[in-house]
Amino acid sequence: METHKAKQVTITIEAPMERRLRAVLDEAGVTGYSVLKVIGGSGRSGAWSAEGQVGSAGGMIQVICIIRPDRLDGLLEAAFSVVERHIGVVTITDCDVLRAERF
Amino acid sequence: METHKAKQVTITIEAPMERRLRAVLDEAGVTGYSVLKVIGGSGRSGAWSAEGQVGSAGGMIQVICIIRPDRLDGLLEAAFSVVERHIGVVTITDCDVLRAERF
Amino acid sequence: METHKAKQVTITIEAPMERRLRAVLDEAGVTGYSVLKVIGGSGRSGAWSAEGQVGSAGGMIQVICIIRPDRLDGLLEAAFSVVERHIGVVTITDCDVLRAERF
Amino acid sequence: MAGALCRIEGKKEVCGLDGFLALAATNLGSPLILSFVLGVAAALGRSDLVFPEAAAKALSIYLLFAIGMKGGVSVAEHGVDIRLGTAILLGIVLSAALPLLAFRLLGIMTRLDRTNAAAVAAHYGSISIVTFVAGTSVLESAGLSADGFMVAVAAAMEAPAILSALWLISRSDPNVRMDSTLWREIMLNGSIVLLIGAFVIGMIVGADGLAEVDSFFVSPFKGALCLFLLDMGLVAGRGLRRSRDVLTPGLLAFGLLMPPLGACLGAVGGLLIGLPTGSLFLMMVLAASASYIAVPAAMRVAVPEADPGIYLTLSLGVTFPFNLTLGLPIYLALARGISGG
Amino acid sequence: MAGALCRIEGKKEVCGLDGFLALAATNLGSPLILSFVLGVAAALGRSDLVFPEAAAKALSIYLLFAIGMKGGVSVAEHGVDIRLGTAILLGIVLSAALPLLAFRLLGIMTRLDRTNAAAVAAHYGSISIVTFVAGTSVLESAGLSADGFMVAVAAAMEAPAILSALWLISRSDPNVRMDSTLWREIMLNGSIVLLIGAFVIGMIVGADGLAEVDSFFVSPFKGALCLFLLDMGLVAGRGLRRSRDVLTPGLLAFGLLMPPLGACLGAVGGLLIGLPTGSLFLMMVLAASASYIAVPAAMRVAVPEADPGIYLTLSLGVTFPFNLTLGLPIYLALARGISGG
Amino acid sequence: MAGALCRIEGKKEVCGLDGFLALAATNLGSPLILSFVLGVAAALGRSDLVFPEAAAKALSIYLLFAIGMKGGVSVAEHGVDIRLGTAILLGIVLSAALPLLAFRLLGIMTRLDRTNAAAVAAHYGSISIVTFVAGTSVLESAGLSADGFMVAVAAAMEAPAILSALWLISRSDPNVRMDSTLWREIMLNGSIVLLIGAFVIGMIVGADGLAEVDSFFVSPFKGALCLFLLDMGLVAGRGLRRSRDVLTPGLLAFGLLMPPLGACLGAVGGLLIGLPTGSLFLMMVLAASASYIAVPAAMRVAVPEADPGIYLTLSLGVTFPFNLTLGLPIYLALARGISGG
Ligand SMILES: Nc1ncnc2c1ncn2[C@@H]1O[C@H](COP(=O)(O)O)[C@@H](O)[C@H]1O
Ligand SMILES: Nc1ncnc2c1ncn2[C@@H]1O[C@H](COP(=O)(O)O)[C@@H](O)[C@H]1O
Ligand SMILES: Nc1ncnc2c1ncn2[C@@H]1O[C@H](COP(=O)(O)O)[C@@H](O)[C@H]1O
Ligand code: NA
Ligand code: NA
Ligand code: NA
Repeated sequence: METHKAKQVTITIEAPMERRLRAVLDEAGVTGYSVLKVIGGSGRSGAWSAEGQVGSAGGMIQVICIIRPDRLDGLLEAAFSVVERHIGVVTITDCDVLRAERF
Repeated sequence: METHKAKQVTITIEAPMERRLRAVLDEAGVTGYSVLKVIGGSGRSGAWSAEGQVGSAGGMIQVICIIRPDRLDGLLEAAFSVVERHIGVVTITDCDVLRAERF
Repeated sequence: METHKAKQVTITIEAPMERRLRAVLDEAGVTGYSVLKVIGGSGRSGAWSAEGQVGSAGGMIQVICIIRPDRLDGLLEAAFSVVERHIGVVTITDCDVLRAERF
Repeated sequence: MAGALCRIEGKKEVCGLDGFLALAATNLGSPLILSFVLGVAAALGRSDLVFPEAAAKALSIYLLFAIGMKGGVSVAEHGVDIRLGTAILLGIVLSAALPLLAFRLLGIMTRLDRTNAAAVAAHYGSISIVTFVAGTSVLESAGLSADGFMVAVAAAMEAPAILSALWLISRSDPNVRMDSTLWREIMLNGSIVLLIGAFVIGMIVGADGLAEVDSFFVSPFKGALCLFLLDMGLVAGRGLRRSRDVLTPGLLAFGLLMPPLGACLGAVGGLLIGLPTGSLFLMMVLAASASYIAVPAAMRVAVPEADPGIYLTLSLGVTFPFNLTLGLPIYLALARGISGG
Repeated sequence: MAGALCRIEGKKEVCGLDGFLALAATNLGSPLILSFVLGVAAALGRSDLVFPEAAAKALSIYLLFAIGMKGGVSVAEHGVDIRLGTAILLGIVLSAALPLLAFRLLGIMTRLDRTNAAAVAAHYGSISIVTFVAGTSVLESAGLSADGFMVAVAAAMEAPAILSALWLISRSDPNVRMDSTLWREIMLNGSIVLLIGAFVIGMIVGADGLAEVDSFFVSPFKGALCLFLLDMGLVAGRGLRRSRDVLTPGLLAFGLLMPPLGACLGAVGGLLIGLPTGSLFLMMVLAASASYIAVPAAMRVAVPEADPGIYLTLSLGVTFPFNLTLGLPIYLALARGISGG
Repeated sequence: MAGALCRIEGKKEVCGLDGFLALAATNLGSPLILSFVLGVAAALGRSDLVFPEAAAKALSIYLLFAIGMKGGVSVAEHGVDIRLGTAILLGIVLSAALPLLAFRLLGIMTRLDRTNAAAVAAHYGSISIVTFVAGTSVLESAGLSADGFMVAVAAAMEAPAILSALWLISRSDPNVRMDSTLWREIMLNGSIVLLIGAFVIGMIVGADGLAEVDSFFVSPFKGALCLFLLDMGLVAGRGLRRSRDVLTPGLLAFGLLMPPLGACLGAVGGLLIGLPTGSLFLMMVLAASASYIAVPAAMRVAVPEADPGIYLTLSLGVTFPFNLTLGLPIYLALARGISGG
């Protein structure tokens, strides 16, 4: 099938930052993204798990954007403004997509 | 360690379509896949979040298949038949796998 | 923005094995990883779904590590020791990361 | 004699507009409605208060099971009536016919394309079980009761509206077809199965069986409903905030006009088959209410081109709050007026 | 005198086969069993009704805590008995021995390889707490009661079966070894900790403490159990549908034969240590029931080669429904017969 | 006369140290504390017992709603008092001032940098609603009661501490600034909105309204709190295990010293505004308790440089258990002593 080049950007960040990240992405014109829940992990600040947690402070999320390669820089700059002081693991992967007109 | 080339296909689709997508994948002989839950996102039809939702209509899932490169086309064609009229963001990424005999 | 080469290793494994996998990763000095929940899937042992499950036996998780390329082999060997007899789908993808000093 | 717009307060009987206003005030001041209002306010104020999805779904299973079982027990106690059959038939007819009316209205009042209009219409033929439950509780406060089989009517009204809407769409869009999978998905939708299943269980176990599980399914019911309505308020408020721009004046007007219209049709039908005041009222409530679980899921599968931002916002953000706050007392006043109850 | 197969109905005493049939009918007509049947039916009919995983897990925590606490309170009230010790010992012996029997039977009746056979066998030595709870409720309907310490026996029987099965496997597969992590995981499994912990809490706080939390842990218990069984039905039904082809006639026969066999061994042991009718019955139920939480998790870690499709389907899809519906009345009739209670 | 350290046992009055010890023993032996202990023990013993996150969050919504509503109803019953205003004011002052004290203490007792010290300090100015609820239940066991408006005080104390701490940090770190989004997030935090909202609902519906939902929000409350405390114990225990190395002796000492200090300041303030024994005690409990929901979330957003391993472990792993077990009886003894109640 016909596929098209695209970039997948994944931002892993503290759950309480979701709203701000969404706002910044919207401003930067990035309207396509999906959010996954991270249920545990480990980093420089130790290991954690979401199980039994009452507050949202402990949690993290992953925001995944599929975008056209030429829009990558705008996205990264927008994301970086939120991520800068935060945990924010940001990865960029090459991918192919079906139906490029969506992106 | 010895690794082997493979493809990772990720299909993001409305939760109520899971059953049909699974059926089509089964028919196409794709028996290896994992399903993740998408808890929010944004697209042409606006932003959404699964929190507090009672029905499944709002939700989305991600179906992730790791397959041998030569089986990619069959998978894409099968997936496309379900995805066609639906949201269905489909991405294909190159990856390496341990234990290729599994795929 | 400036990015750096890295590897993303994704290990899909039975939920009851999470503790052991974490222990092995810690021992191997891999302190950065995130855990996602797999809510369903299909494999050689048939299709499954987490919905309504009372025990953890049925469930699976995905452990995602972003690491510097030169640390890949250590990670894979550590992971393999746990994954060997288990389901353990292990994929390795090239990616770029912001802020390489984290990894 | 306590007539149409009357209501007993303490020892005094309050009639006419006063009676209606008193009823409306009681309704608006109940913990149920206040919980819903709190949810809407929190969401509009952008509080980070959220309900876990799993808890919302669990609460909805609890409510469906409880309401179904209570209905079944009540039928077991009072015996099966011929009216059960006619009421279910009426429900099916209403559910199938209301989307046609709604579709027509939407064509006049809004600029929605056919697909979106039909998808919205489907919601108004089908029902909202929470509105039904809130109706039951308004009924109780007014000292009235209804037939247990109205739960079965509610279940019967979930699906026909979907078929009507699909038929409307299929006339212009050949992509939309009924296959057997879709058919089964619609008929065996979780909430239908739960309502009917619990209804049958209630019929089998009767009052003795209910007594065994009373302190789980009956006494805490209203409190659990408060939390559920809090969540509904949060979701509705969030939907309103996100889809503000979707809500044109025409759509808004439709969302406020369609429920009373539906209620009137329900009333006419109910009178024809001779439903007593309580059941008549619930029939009106069912006809007036709009689905937000079963129909959206079916539309997502069968008509993905329709925009959930429109139909969910209208059903959950406009019609549901309207019915809950003003609609219920209005319909009750009407039901009393026309049935002389 | 109300003998073995007798049962009191209103003022009349119903005996023999009639008594058993009446008991079975009561059991099958209870809201608990009907909820389970509804779940199975919905799943087999491929309804999209599902329970959120979090709700199912929360319900199971609630049930374990409640049952543990009630057991502890009952022991606190009646004093610790020497029979507590002997009953726990019997439980451990049964749990360790039953897998050997099951393994042997599987070797005769099926073509499972040693690993899968041992994994299945482990499930039948261990126990299902929901079957136990359902047994308690059957006991109550029959006007009988049991010793509170039977909860502790249930907890004690969870793990030994796993060790037996691992020993069986390790004889042929050197990969399967007991390390200290595995050992701790098995012994400190969540359901064991919860049962024992709540049991101890119950023993400490006694009837006064229980009274404080009665309207959460006691009165709504049965209703909560209905929803839990609905979910178990959904999961069992889905499992059956997905693993139809796994269920050979031999396996099916094993899944129906092993429970009564276990019950008989439980009966023999219980008679030897002099358990009264109620406790004897529960001992039979424990021996007859098969694990679907603790053992599958342990197998997943220690014996990943074994196919969960086999052991879960057998335990949850065959043995659990059998025990719940037919097994319990049969075991009660037997318990009454042999103990003369 | 039943004085400061007295307590009525059966018919006998127990005074002095004996009275305190008896109270402490009652507290430690209650199902609530034992559930918490079970959770901590299970986590430290590395059992795999876990609570689903959704269930924990749902329980916390239930508890906040119930406690808020009961407070509002109590105010509706007893009329609004001028003391409501002064008590809320006192709460705000305490919440804003305690972080300054805590920050100073942390500077002396530990080697935390300014950022981490301020983040920890914020937690101690704010409050833990579960400690508050446990305090209410200790009060009840002692046969005392408190003003319903103390719930509003609790809500008022959630946020000011965060502002104080941010001010402390902003003096050295210009990155930390208050923007309007942050401000709204802090003030419209889910638990504040829920507490205040339910409080207002309670005030509106009054005792009659509460009666309707009593068997959901009132009678099962204590049992639900048991499960919630079990979960808190699991989380606290896991936190302790994971962050052992973070807990220097200085930090540990701070976590045990700060609560009684806060309680004393609360007592002084409460005496000044003339609170009666019960409310005085709850004011002390609020001042003594440390936040583990609202403040951590705010710190995560506004001060990501601070280490959650430190502040969460201290608040949830040290101060919460201390308050729950020993703190509450100590504060009650003090409250009785100084108010002569
Ligand atoms: N290298 C990594 N790969 C994947 N996830 C990571 C990585 N580093 C950090 N994380 C995630 O970010 C969280 C916080 O990291 P840290 O700030 O380093 O403690 C961790 O608990 C993980 O969930
Ligand atoms: N570019 C994208 N990257 C990631 N997810 C997307 C993207 N576009 C759409 N989605 C997901 O698909 C959903 C529906 O998209 P849409 O049909 O465009 O409204 C969104 O809410 C996202 O969850
Ligand atoms: N090729 C694959 N791609 C993605 N996930 C897989 C794949 N194969 C197996 N899995 C996951 O691993 C589970 C067990 O696989 P198996 O051991 O083959 O039954 C499946 O249910 C899936 O969740
Ligand atoms: Na309707
Ligand atoms: Na057994
Ligand atoms: Na405080």
